[in-house]
Amino acid sequence: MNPSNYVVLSAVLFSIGAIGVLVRRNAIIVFMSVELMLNAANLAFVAFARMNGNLDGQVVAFFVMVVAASEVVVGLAIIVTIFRTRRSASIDEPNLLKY
Amino acid sequence: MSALASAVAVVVADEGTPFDLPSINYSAIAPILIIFGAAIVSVLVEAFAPRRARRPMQLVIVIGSVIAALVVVISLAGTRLVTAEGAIAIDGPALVMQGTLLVVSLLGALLMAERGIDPLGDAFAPRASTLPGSEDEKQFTQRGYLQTEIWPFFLFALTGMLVFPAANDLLLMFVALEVMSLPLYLLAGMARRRRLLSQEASLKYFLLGAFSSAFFLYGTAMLYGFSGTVSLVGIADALSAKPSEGALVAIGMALLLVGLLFKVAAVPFHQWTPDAYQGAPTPVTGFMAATVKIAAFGALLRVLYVSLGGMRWDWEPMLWIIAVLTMLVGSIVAVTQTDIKRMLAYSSIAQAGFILVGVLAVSPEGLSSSMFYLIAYAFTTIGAFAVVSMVRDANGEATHLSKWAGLGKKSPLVASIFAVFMLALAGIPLTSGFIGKFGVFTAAVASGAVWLVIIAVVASLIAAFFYARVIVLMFFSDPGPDTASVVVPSTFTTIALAAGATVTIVLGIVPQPVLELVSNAGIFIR
Amino acid sequence: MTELMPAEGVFSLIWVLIALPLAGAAILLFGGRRTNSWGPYLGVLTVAASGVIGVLMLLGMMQNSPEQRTYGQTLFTWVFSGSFQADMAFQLDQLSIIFVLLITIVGTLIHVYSLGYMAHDDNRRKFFGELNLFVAAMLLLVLANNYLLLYVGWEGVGLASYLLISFWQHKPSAAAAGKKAFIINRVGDVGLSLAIMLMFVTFGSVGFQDVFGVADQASEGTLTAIGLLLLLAACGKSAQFPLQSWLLDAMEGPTPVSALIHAATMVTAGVYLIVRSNVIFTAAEWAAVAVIVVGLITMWMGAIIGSAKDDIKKSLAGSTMSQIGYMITAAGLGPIGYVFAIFHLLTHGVFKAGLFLGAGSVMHGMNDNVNMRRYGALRGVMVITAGTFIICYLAIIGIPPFDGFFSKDDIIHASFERSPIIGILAMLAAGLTGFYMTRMVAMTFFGKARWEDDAHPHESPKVMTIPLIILAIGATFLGMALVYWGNIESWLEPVTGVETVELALPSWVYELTTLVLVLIGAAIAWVSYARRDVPVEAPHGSWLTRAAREELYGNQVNDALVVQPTYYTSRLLVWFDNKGVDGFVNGSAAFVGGLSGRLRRYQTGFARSYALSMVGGAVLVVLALVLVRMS
Amino acid sequence: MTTFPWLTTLGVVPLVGSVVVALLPRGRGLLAKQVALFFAVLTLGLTVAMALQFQGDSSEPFQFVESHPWIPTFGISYSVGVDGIGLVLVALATTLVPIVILAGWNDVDEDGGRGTVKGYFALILVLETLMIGVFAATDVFLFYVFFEAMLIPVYFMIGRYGGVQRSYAAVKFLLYSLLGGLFMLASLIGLYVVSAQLTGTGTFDFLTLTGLEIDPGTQKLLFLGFFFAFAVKAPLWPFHTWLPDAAAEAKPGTAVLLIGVLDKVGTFGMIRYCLPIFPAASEFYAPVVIGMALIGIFYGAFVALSQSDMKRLFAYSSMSHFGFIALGIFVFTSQGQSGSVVYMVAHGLSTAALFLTAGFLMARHGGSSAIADYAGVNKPAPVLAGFFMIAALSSLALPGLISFIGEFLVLLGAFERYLWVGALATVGIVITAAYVLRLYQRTMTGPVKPELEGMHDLRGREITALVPIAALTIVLGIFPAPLLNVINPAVDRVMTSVGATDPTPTVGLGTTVEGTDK
Repeated sequence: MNPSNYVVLSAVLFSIGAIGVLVRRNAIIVFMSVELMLNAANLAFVAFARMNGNLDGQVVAFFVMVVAASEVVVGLAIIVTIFRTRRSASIDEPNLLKY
Repeated sequence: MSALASAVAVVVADEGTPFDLPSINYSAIAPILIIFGAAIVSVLVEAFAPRRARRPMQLVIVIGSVIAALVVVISLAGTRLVTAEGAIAIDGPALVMQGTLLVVSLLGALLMAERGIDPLGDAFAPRASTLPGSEDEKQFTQRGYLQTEIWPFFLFALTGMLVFPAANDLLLMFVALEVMSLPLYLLAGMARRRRLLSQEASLKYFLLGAFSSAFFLYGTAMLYGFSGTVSLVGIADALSAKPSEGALVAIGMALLLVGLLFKVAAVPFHQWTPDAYQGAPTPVTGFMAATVKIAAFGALLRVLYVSLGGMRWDWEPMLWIIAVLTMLVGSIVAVTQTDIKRMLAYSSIAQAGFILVGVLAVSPEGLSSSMFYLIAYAFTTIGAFAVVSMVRDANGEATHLSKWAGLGKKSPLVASIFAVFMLALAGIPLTSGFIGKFGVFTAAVASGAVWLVIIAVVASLIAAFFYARVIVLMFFSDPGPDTASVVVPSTFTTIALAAGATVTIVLGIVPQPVLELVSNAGIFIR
Repeated sequence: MTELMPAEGVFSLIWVLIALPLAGAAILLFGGRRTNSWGPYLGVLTVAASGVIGVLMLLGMMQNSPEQRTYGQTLFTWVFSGSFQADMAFQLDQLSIIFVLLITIVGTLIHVYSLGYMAHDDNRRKFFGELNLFVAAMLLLVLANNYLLLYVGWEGVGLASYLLISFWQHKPSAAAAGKKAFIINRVGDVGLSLAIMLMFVTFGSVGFQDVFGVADQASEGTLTAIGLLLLLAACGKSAQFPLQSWLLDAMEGPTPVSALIHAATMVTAGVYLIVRSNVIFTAAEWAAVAVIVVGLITMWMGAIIGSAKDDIKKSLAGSTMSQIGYMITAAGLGPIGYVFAIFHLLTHGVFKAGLFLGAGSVMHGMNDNVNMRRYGALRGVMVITAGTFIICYLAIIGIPPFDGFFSKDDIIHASFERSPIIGILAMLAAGLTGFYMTRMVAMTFFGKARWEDDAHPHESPKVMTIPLIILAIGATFLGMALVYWGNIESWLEPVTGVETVELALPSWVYELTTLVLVLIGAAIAWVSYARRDVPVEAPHGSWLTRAAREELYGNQVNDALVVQPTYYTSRLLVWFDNKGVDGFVNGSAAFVGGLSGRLRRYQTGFARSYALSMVGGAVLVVLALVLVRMS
Repeated sequence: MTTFPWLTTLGVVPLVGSVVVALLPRGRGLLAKQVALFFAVLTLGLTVAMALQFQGDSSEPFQFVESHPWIPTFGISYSVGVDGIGLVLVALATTLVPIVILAGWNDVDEDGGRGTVKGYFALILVLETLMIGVFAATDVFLFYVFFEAMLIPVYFMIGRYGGVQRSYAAVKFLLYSLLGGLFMLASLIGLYVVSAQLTGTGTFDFLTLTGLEIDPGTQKLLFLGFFFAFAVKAPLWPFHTWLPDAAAEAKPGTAVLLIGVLDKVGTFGMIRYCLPIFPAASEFYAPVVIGMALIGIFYGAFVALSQSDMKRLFAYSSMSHFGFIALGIFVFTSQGQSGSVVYMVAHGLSTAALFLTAGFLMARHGGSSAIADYAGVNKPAPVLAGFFMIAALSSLALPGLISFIGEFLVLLGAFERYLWVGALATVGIVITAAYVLRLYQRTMTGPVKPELEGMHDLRGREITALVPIAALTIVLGIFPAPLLNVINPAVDRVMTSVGATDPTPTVGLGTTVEGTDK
C-alpha cells in the first residue's frame, strides 16, 4: 500500500479532530479531538518516516506521545476542576470572560 | 537530525557497535539545565519539605537558580554554536532572549512572591482544587494556607521558555512549547479571588493552546514529509534544493506559523489572550504577558529567518496582512475596553503587531530591532501589571477602569509611574517604547515596507487613544467614592515595579547600550 | 528731484516735533490717575511747543532758496529685509511745513478750547492723552519720508480717531461709531498697503525720493494701479465716496475731536497723500480722473446730506465731506489743482475748526443738545460764539474777503481750466454750500428761540471763546495773506509743480457767477429758516430730504452689500467648522469607537468560536501561501 | 565664540527648577510659585546673556553649537545650536514663561483643582526645557523627540487644570498632535533610510541632511509627513479643530504657552526643516500650502467674527494669523520669510497679551469666557481695558507695533511673488480689525453690566506681567533691528538652501532709501 495513503488518512483524522473541537461542547470530547489531531500528526510523521527512509519521524512520534500524555494530565486537571465548580463539562458554559 | 533520532539510528543501523554518545556542550546549555534542575528540586521540596519551610526554600531555589542562570548567560556572551546534535543553537539572539527572559522572570517571580498586598495572603488560591465559595475554601483561607506549588510550575515554564528561542529543530521546539505552556495553563487557573474567571481562563487557554499545538505539530509533520528532517537548517536546505514543490510546503509552513502566531497572539489567533490575561492571577498575567511574548517571538524569528528565510517571498504577504490585522484589531478593540487587564491584553495584541513589523523587515536590523522592542515591551508590561496588582478595593483588585478615576490625586506616585508605562506603550519619545517603535519602523522602511509603517502609524494613533484614556481617568477625573486605592506592597513588588519603570525610562533616554547589545547579537546561527 | 538738505540747526529738531506730543501721550496714558491734575496742561504744552518749533522751522525755511527747502533726517534703519528697507526718517519740505503748522497751531487752539469743554469730564486726562497721540501721529504722517512710515502715522491717526470717537464709551452708539470708523478706514488701508507693495515691486523702494525719481519709467498701467490704490486709501481716511459713511457717525466723539480730527486735519490726510504722490497721479491720467469723479460725487453727497441734517454736528460733517470733495477734485486736476487743494485744505482747516468749536460752544450752552430745531435766536445770548461762527460761515460759503473765497474760487477756476463740466458741478455745489450753511446759521442764531424747557443758554468761558476768536481772525485774513502776502502757489511749486491754462472767459466772470449762486442759495435758506418758523419736529419732507437725512442710504448699502454678507459667511463657516471640519475629526473618532464596539462582539467568550476563528485563520493562511506559491 | 554650553545650560536650568518644585512638600503652594518664578527668571537672564553674545553677521549657520553622540546606532546625536530664527524663538519662550508664571499665580489653588499647585508650575518648567530644546536642536531626531515630548506636559496642563471639557480637549489635542507626529516619524525614518542610501551611514544631522540630493519623488513623499505634523501643530486649515477646544479649556497661561510658543514649532519646523531638507518638494507643494494658508486667513477670521466665546475667538484668530505665517514661508522671498519669523514673535506676544488680559478679566467674573457675560468693563477697570486694547491692536497689526512689521513683510513677500495672493491676503486685515474691535466693543464698552460694577482693576502683579509684553510689542515695533539683524541672515541661508531669489523690481533702482548710505 502506498504510504501516501497514510498521509491522506492522517489529514482526514486531523480534520475530524479539528471539526470535533469546533462542534462538540463537552470539554472532554473537545480535548479528545485535540488528542486525535496530535495522533493524526503522529501518523503523518510515521508515514513520512517511511517515505523519507529515515527514522526521525518515528522518534518524533514517541516524543509526541509523551507530550500528549502530559497534556492529558494538565488538561484533565483543569477540566475536572471546572466540572467540580460548575457541575458541567460544557465548554460553552464558562462564558464570563468576553468582549 | 535530532539527538535521539541519531542515537536510535545508530543503534538500528549498526547492530553491535558501541553506543555513540551525542555530543553536547553542557556549558552552553547550562542556563537551561540550571533552571530545569531547580524545577525538579522544587518539585521535591513540595513533596518532602514541611509546609512552613517550603516558601523560603522555594524562593531561594527560584531566585538563586534564575540569578545563577543569568550569570551563566552573561558569561556565555559571544558564544555561537549549535550543540546537542544540532538540536539547540546558542547564538547571540538566543542568549539575548534568554538573558531577558531570566531578568523578566525574576521580576515576575517577585510579583508572584508578593504577600503584602492581599490581606488574605497572596494572589493564589490556597488550594486550587477546592470549590470556589465552598466551606473548604473558607477553611483554608481562614487558616492562612498559602500554596507554594506555583514555583515548580514557574520553573518548568521558564525552562520551556529558555529552550523555545534556542531550539534549532522543530521537535525540540514543540517540546519546549509544551513545557512552557502546560505550567502556564495551570498557573492561570490559580487565582485566589474571582476563581470562576480564573478557571475559565485556564480552560480556554489550555484548550486553545492545545489546539494550536496540534497545528504546530501537524505543520512540522508536513515539513518533515517534505524535507525528511525536522532540523531548521535541514528544512532550509531542502527548500532551497527543491524550491518548486507546492502544497506540502505551503501547508506545513502555514500550520507551523499558525502555532507560533497563536503564541505571540497575532490576529486571528489572538482570542485567547484577553480572556486568559483577564482571568489569570495578575502576577501570572504580568509574567506570561512579558515572557511568552519574548520566547514565542524568539522561536518565530528563528523559524522564519533560519528555516523559511529562503521562502520569504511566500510568507511575507501573508504575514504582512496578519501584522496589519494584529495592529489594527488590537488597537481598535482596546478602545472600548472597560477592564484594565483586558485592555492591556488587547494592547499586547497590538504590540505584537508592531513587533511583526520588525519581523517583516527580514534583515539583521529587523531581528535586532524586534529584540529591542521585546525587551522594552517586557519590562513595561511587567511594571504595568505590577501596578494593576496594587490598585485594589474591598473585593481585591479593582480592574474596572471606572475605579481608576482620580487615582492620580489619591496616589500621585504610582499613578505617575503607570502613566509612564502607558506613554511607553503608546510610543511617546523619551520612553523605551518610542525607541522600540522607531527601531522596528526603521528596519521595515529600510526593507521597503513603507505602507506597512504608515498603517502602523495609524494603529499607533488609535492605540495612543486608549493609553491616553487611562491617563485621563487617573489624572483628569476627580476621585469618587468608588475610586480604588493603592496598597503599599512589600519589597518584592516594589523592586519589580521600580525595575520596570527604570528600564522603561532609561531605555528611552540612553538606549545605546542595549541597542549595541542587540545589534552585536548578530544574526541566527545556521 | 530736489536735493535733500541736511537737517541742521532748528531742522535737527524734526523728530522732536513728533516726540513732544508723543511723550505727552505716553505720560498721560500710561501715567494713570496721578497725572490727572496737571496732565491736560502738559498736553496743551507739548502741542504748543511743537507749534513753536514749527514756526521757527518755517522762518528758517524761508531764509533758504526755494530749491533748498527740503530737509531730511534719518534716525535709524527701521524695517529691512532682503532688498527692502524703510528708515525711521523724516522729510520736511514746503508741503509738510504747511501741515505741521496747521496741525500744531489749530491743534493748540483746540487743546486750549478742550480745557474748558472737557472741564467736567472724569476722563479729561485720557482725552488729552489721546489728543496728543493724534497730533503725534498726524505729524508723523506728514513728516515721514517713505510710504511705510507714512502708513504708521496714517494708522496712528486712525487709532486716535477710533479712541476719540468712542471716547464716551459708555454710549453704545459712540463705541459702535468708533469701530465703524476704524474698520472702514482699514478698507482704505488695504489700498495703501497694496500701493506700498506695488511700489516696492515696481521701484524697489518705498521712499518718496526714490519712487518719485523713477516714477516716469514705470508703465502707465502700474502707475494707474498705484494711483487707484492710493485713492482708495484717501477715500477711507478722507471719508470720500464710497467709504464716506463713517464720518457722520464719528460725530459721536466730543466736539473738539470733531473739530481737530474730523474737520481740520485727519480727514484731509487723503488730500495730503494724493498731493504728496502728485508725480504718480500726474503720470497716471485715468487715476487722476477717478480722483476727480470721487471728489465730485462726495462734494455733492456731502452738500446734500448737510442740507437735510438737523443735528448741527452732522450737518457740519456733511459740509466737511463736501469741502474735502473740493480738495480731492482739485488734487485730481493735476498740477493746475494741487496747490489749490492744499490752499483750500488750509483755509478749511481754520474755518471748519472754528465752525465746529462754535457748534461745540453752542452745545455747551444748550445741555449738549445737537438738534438745531431746538436752537434759534442764540445770537443774543452767545455773542462771541455767534460772531465767530458767522465769520467762519462767511469764509466757508466764499464771501470775499474771507479766506474761503480765495481758496474755493481757485478750485472752481482750476476745474474750469480742466473741463467745463467739472467747473459747473463745482460751482453749483458752491451754491449748495451757501444754502446749507445759511440754513445752519439761521436755525441756530436767528429766528425764534425753540429751546427746550430746561435749557439755559449762556456764553462759554474765555478758555473756549479765545480760540474761537483766534480762528475767526484766521478765517478772515489767512486767505488774503496767502494770496497777496506770501504766495502759496510759488511756495508749493517746488513740490507740486504749478500749471495754468487759459480760460475761455475772464476770471471775474467765474468769480461773480459763483458768488451769485452762493447768494441765491443763501437767500433760499434765509427765507425758509430765518423768516419762517422752523417746526420743532422735522417735517416729512420730500424724497430727497428723506434720503439726505438717511445719508443717501450709504449705511443701508454697506449693510446690504458688505456687513450682512460678511455675517452670513461667518455664520455659515461656523456651521461648516462645527459640522464639517470638526465633524470629520470627531466622526473619525466615533467611527473607530463604533468599529471597536462591533469588533469586540466577535470576542464572544465561547472557546469554540475562538477555535473557529483559528481554523478560519489557518485555512486563510494556507490558502494565502498556496496562492502565492501558485502565482 | 564661547565654548560654554549655553543651550544645554539653558535647557537644564528649568528642568532642575521643575524637579525642585516637584519635590517641595504639598501645600507649600506659594513657595512653589516663588521657586518656579526664580528659575524662570534665571533662565530668561541666561537667555539674555547668551543672546548678547550671538553674532548676527557670523558665517556659521549655527552658533553655541554642542554635539555629542547619543544613539550612534541610528546616527543620532545630541546636537544643539541656534541660528537667528532659533534664537528669537528661544528668547520668546524664555520671555513668556516667567510672565505666564506671574500671571498664573492664582490660577491654580490647592483645594479646588485635581492637580496640585506645584504640579502646574513644575509642568510649566518642564515645558520650558522642551521648548528650548525643540528650537535649539540641530539633530532632526532630537528635534522630533522634543517635538513629541512637549505634548505630554501640555496634555497634563490642559487635562488636569483645564475647564469643564478638559478631558475631551486634552485628548483631542494629544491625539491630533500625535497623528501629525507619527506621520512625521514615518517621514523621519524615511529620511534616515534615504540618508543611509545616499551617504552610506544614516544620519539625522540637520546640516548633512540639507546637503543631500534627495530624489524629488522621494522628497515629495517625505515632505508630506513633516508638513502634516507642522500643519497640525501650527495649525493650518483644515487641521485646526483641536485648537479652539484646547484654547477654550486651558488655563490662560497654558493657552499662552500652547499657542504663543508651542504652535510656533509648526511654522518653525516648516522654515527650518521642510524648506532646506526638501527644497524641490517645498516648491512643488507651495501652491497647495499657499492655498491652505489663504483659506486659513479668511476662514479663521470669519469664524472668529461669530464666536461667542473669547478664548475660542482667540484660537480662530490665531489660526488666521498662522495662515499669514505659513504664507510668508512658502512664497520663498526673504521679506516673506523674515516677516514670518517676526510674525511668530509678534503673535507670541499678542497672544500672550490677549489671553492673559482676558484671563484676568475672566478671573474677576467666575471664569466665564462668554463674551455676552461682559460689557462696559472699561468703566470699573480702565487699566485692564487699556491692556486689552493694546493686545487687540497688536493682534490686528497696528502699524508701529511689532506685529505690523511681521504682517507687512509677509504680505509684501507674498505680493512680490504672487501678486494676487498678496493682494487677497491683504484684504484679510479688514476682517481681523472687525472681529478684534467687535470683541472690544462688546466687552469693554457700553453700559456696565450690573454684576460687573465694583470689579477690581488690575493689581500690581498682573500689571507687572503685562507690562513687559506691551513694552516689547511697542519697542520692537519702533525699533525691530535687534530682531531683524539676527533673523535676516538665517533667512538668507534658508533662501539659499532652497535656491530661491527675490524677484527684482521692474524699474531698476538701487536698494537704498533716501537719507541712508547703506
